[in-house]
Amino acid sequence: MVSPVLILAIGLGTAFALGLLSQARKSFLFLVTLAALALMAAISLGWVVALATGAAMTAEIHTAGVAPPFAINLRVGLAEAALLATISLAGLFSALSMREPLLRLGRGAMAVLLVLVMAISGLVMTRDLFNLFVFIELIAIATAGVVLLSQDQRAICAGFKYLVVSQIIAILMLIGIIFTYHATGSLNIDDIVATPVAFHGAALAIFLLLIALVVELKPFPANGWALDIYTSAHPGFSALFSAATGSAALFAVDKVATYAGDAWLPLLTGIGLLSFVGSNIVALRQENDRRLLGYSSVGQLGLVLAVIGQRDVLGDAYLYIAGGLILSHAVAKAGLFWMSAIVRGRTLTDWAAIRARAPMVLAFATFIAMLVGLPPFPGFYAKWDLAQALVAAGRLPILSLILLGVLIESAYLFRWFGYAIKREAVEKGLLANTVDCGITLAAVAGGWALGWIWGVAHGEFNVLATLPVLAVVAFLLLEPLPAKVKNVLAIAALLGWFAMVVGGYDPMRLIFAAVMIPGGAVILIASFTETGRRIGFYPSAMAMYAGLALLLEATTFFEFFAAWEIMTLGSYFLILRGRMSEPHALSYMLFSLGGAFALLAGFAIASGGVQPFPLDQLGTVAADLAPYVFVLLAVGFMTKTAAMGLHIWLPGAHAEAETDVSPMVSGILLKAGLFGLFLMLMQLGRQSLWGVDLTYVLVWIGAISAFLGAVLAIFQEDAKRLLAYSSISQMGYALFGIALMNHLGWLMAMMFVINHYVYKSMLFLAVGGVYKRTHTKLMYKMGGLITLMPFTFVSVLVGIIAMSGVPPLSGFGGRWIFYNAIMDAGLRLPLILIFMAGPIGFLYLFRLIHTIFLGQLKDPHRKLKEAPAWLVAPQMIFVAFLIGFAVLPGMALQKVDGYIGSIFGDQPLVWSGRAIASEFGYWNPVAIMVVIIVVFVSVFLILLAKNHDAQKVKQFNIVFSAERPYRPETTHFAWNFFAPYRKAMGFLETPVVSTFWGGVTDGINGVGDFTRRFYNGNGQSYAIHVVLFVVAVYLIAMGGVA
Amino acid sequence: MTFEWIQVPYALATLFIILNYGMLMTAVVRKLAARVGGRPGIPVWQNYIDLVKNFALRSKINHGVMYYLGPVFRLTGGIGLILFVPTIYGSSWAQNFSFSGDLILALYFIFFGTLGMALGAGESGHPHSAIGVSRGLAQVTAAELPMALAVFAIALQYQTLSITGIVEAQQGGLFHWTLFTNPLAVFAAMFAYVGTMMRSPFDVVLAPQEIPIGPPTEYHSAYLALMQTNRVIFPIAKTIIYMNIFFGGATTWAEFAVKVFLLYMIPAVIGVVHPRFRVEQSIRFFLKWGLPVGILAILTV
Amino acid sequence: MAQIALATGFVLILAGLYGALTNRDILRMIVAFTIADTGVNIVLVAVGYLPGRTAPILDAAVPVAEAGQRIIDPVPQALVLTAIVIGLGITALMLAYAYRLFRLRHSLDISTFTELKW
Amino acid sequence: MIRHVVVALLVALLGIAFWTLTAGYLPDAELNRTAAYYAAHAQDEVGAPNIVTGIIVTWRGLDTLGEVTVLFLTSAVIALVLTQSKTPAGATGAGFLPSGELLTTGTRMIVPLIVLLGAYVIMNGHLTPGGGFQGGAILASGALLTLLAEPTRRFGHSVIARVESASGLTYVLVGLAGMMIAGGFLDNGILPLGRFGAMLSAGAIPLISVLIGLKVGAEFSSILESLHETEDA
Repeated sequence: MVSPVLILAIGLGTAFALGLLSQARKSFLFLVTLAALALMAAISLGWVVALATGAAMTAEIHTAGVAPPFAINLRVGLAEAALLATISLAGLFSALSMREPLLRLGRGAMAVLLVLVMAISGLVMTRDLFNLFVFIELIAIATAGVVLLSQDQRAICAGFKYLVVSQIIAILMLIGIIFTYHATGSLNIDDIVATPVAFHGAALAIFLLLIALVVELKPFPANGWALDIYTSAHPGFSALFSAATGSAALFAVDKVATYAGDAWLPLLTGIGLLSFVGSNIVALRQENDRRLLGYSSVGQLGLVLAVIGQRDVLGDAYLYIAGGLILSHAVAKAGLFWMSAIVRGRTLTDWAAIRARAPMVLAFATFIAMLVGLPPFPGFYAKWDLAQALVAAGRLPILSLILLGVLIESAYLFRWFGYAIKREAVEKGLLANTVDCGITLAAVAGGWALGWIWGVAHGEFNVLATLPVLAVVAFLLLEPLPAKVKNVLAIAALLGWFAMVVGGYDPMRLIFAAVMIPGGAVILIASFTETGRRIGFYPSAMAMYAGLALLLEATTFFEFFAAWEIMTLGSYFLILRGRMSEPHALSYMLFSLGGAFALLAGFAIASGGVQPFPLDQLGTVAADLAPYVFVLLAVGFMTKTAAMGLHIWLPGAHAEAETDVSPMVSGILLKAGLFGLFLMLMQLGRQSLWGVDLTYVLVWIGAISAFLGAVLAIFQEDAKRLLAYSSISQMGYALFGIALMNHLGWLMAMMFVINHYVYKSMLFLAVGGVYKRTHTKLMYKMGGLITLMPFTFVSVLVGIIAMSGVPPLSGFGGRWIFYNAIMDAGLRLPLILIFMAGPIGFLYLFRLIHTIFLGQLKDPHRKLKEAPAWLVAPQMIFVAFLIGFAVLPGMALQKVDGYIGSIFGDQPLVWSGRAIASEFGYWNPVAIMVVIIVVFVSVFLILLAKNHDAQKVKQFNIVFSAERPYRPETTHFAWNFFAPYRKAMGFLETPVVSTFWGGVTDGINGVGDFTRRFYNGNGQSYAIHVVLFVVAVYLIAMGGVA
Repeated sequence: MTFEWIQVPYALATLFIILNYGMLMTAVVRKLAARVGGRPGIPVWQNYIDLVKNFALRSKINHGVMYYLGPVFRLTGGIGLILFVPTIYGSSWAQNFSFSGDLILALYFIFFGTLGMALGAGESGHPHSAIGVSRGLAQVTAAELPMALAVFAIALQYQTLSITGIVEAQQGGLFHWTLFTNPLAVFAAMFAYVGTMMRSPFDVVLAPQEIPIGPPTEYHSAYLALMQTNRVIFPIAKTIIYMNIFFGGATTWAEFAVKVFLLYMIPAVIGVVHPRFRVEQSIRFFLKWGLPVGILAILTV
Repeated sequence: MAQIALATGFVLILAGLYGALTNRDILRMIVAFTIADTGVNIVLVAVGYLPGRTAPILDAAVPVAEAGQRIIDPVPQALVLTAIVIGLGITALMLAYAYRLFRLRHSLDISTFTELKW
Repeated sequence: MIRHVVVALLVALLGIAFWTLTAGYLPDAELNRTAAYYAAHAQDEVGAPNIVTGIIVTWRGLDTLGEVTVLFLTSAVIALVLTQSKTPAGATGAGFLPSGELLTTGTRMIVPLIVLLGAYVIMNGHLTPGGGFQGGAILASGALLTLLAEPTRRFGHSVIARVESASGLTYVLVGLAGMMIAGGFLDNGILPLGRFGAMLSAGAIPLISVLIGLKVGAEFSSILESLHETEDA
């Protein structure tokens, strides 16, 4: 191993040496610069590997041949090495990104860049306070220099503002350093730690030093100067500024915090949280991409600062957590800045141009997932461990603030991603070139590699090493194949996985697995209709399925949570594919993340920081905590099942999704929430909070969802929205059943799991097929399609009979179990809502079939054909299944019934032959079916005998209002179909919940918009902000000390 | 209870009795209503004449498959409902196929015919049929609610969902009837009974048919015959359920005849003295009056 | 003695900061910062001062053996040299920027350079 | 006006913090251990009678390297800042009156002396007050005088740049040599310490001083030159 000091020597030496080379041969100079940076990167990477594998010990480098504290010394441990590698790689790629201005301005600019990278590296390595100052000043001056590389004239103003603030920082820092020296007689950080401090001004000295370093982190709100740099500098430099300078400055704070002592940590936490939450709120209203990234950088640095402030409780995990967050931030932010070089326009919507290049979309998605902390990236592992540690230390408020900040951050990041995927792309919006794309992809590769490393280091569970996630990666690589080939592979993958795992599951998991995995395969049959390559669909879909597969496999909290997040991410990308789904996908993502954070907190409280915590030990949580765990987990799961109040994402998300996506996210994805609820209630059982039985609350929520979901469904004009609201209602039933906490309630919920999957998938596919032909989802624009699309009609008919619970189809079984369940429950009032929801469900279902398939055929539709065979095929499978399941419900339910019996210790149902009896009643599905068929056939034969020769008449062979109609539009009664109902019950349609959530988001946005006026652009004001910030923190800190 | 072949002729016999009883009784009720209005009314065998005439009609048209099947669904619903409910308590042969399912089956099977009919009428393309369906469905959601609550209340009361079980529990005298043991539930259920018998004030659903161009004219010949058949047996089937669970059931055909007639008269009487509600008015009515009674019923069990 | 030097240094710093934060003219701001820098340097040197001692140069007056008792702290002196150079570097840089800004807008009023905001 | 009041208030609050520092300040009675170590080992470790130079060049050599780099950066950045807004070539210096004979001659006489003094200060940095920075600054003052006396005069940019680069590179190499053959990066022990107090003693300190002197002189000159060239016509 070569000495790490060579990193400094190479940087500096090359910078000096450039002056000796010919100014004219710019390409050569540039190559030399790149080579130097590459060499620096190679050395630091070598150290990373050596330190991580234990091949080398932490390097202590003495200068001047004298041991510290008398001479400056440097240190390279694993953390330093990792940062050095990040810095030098960022430097290398940024140099590539800045190739044009570097070549234009020549060796001076290259030298400045080299010195900048060298200085940032020095800042990481040095253990001497004053040396730290020197490196910071070098960074400041080099920054002022590199900012000038931007073609943007505003960069000059930005550079000047930056210098003004640097002056203030320098003044504070020097005073801090000299008085620290006076107090301790040493400038060496490790030496200071070891020395007892006598001088009572030392606290103030430490404060000045710390605050100077903190200001260097651009804390909100004293950071207008930094934002201007992000906005106007060359993106290559901004990448460096955010990724390298920011990380190194954080590391400097960490070093100083070590000797300053734990008393200062709360202050750092406070500043960090303020910065994180504040700048994210301000960022909400930002439309300039680079400035947005600036806000996000400030926020991320604040987050890590808060983590530094929590180091006292993080213990051994500190490096893992802080490192995970810093590296995620560095890679993602650098990647995004580099990417911004290929986008011509500067508003967020201009990023729609990247859509033309699939790898860039992948890159964008990767970076955003990294920033938000989604699996499989390091931030995810860090977030998990952080939550565990914070909760274990009883610092729940801090965790809540952090999660709030992440949520707000994800709001604007995912909104931005939505713009990129959905907005109109301007002509020539892309300045695509190989180099910029290349370095962006390098960052992507880095991100995935880090994800792998963090997964390995986590020890418990490496997301990327699981077969389902590997399959997702494989599908990413298979993207160039045609869609049909990928579809075959996807179906094979799902079935293969199911065959592999099916043996080990208990009956309940088996039902869920069957619905999620082979169930997904059946829906995928419909995807054969798609031609071309269908870029993006398969990785997203497989990510969702991977999440679901892992969810069923999960044995610990962490595995469960990881699976949950993967599923969420995959489904978000799927939903976003819909034509008009941009806002809905966003709200889906935000609600899902919010729900996931509730899960995170709930799991953390439950485990009390013990890791790994087995999922089946959830029941052992302390009795006083259990209700809170219950609430948090329930909220998390109910977000997924779209219980009333948390449902507003669902209608849009499901309705606007693609034809084959809607059944996936509706028929399959919603079951994940039910699965979670089952797991939770199985372990926690009934819990009371403030004297209220929480399962009663769930029962009420279920009943209200079932009722209001149905009411809202009948007022929809859009067929898919109608089905979406119907899902809310159906999930309400299932939630109701689970929350009854008795055997039959659970059995009913399981029945809903199966039934809802089948008929909702079927109906979505059917409506999707109609949409494919008619190009509209508005039901009143259709009508009379029965003869043109008979198969689709049959599937809708069977679907609505099944869903409404009319015998003889399988929905009736659910109702029958439901009645038996409530006989046991001892609950009365919520039932009223459920009773009412039943017939209301009938209303919207009738509307669905009537307005689409019956009534008057419209002129533009006269030549329509049946839906594509690939869409009809899975529907027919579902029809067959529904009929089979109606006759033989035992084939799926009997085992589950036994399993649930083993949980509750009772066996209320008696399965004798094909008949089922309970304590209260009985049900013989075969007999029902036979009686109905026999009667039906008999009556039909009578009619046929008389009317077999009935004359087929034409469409308008009716008389209406004393004339024969000729326009289908005026004759088809479809729009506002249940007008009387609206008159009577329309008040239930008041969008209370949407108004509430709208108010919340508007409020936060308003705060952001108001706050950002603070950044008035005046460099002097920014300087005043900095001083104000320092003084305010001083007063608070001293108040805290006093 | 299990299936034996002898149950088939037994069930057919029950069906035959009910059909004829229904034919006559509905005619009688119409005649009574006419007399109240000072008109002579129809002869009591009028239903038979109509039936025969309709079956014999030779002019018949067809709007499509669902149109064709609509009456089949409708009548299947009526017949099935009778077959799933035991008619006479204690009779060895009038139990029909009630082993197939309990009260819940009966309650949900009511919708079978409604659904089929609605679909058939829908395919005719006539807007009035759609309007009628829309109104009917809207009204029934509110009207059925007290019934559902009442059923739940008495299921709790008797701790069974089996119709036979409920009837059994009411044996042993007038005051064992649900009517007296749980008057609230019965009161609530009667809201639903009156509300779903297609009589005034809750018969606005039929209004589009009254203009002489509605679904009944679209449905003609044997279609109409099937519907008419259903029209006489379906109210009886429904009344049987009410009789069984609220009014002690019937142990003989005579008791059956009397109870059904009296029950059937309730909506008829209410109907002749009340004007029509609009749909939203009837919805509000059921929510305002029927629902609270139903809630009281389940809360006081 | 040391306190006086310290106080002088601090007063210069405060005066410099006040000037830098109130003057809109960029050149005046730069001058104000140099004043503040000077103050910092004075503070640095003052901290190294020990009463009654001499400069840290080992010559005839200060034999090596007695050095520990005779000289003042050399470290702040070394530091201040670095600080001065750095201050000079930044000042020069700011002047260059000021020149560029003036060329941009023909104004040296900092409140006119506010295109970047919010 | 509000701005003034707010700033005054802020500065006053900051003043309170500084006052705490001043009021609580007690000068040390003895050298602290770092300083004591330097005093005790100036002779045997660095061999420089001027302890400050010893600290600057050796013990805190990395700072000094950084410091040199600061100047290097400044000159490079200023060149960058100003190249983008140089006055057009033809207009250079056209607005100046020619300097008088007296001034020109005086300058020619004094500049060599200045250079000599600079060289002296540099070379004796380890013995007496002075050193590379101070000497370098003196050298640059010579350049300044030249520029002031003859506004139209141009230095050879490439010469300055080469001196600057070569001395910087050598400095780094000397530092690396310390790592190779002595105790560590920037160890002055790569050359023999020699006789304490002699001109050629203290190991590499004189060499480094020369390099610093050259570099600082070149950098200052370069900065001055760049600033000078911005003069508007």
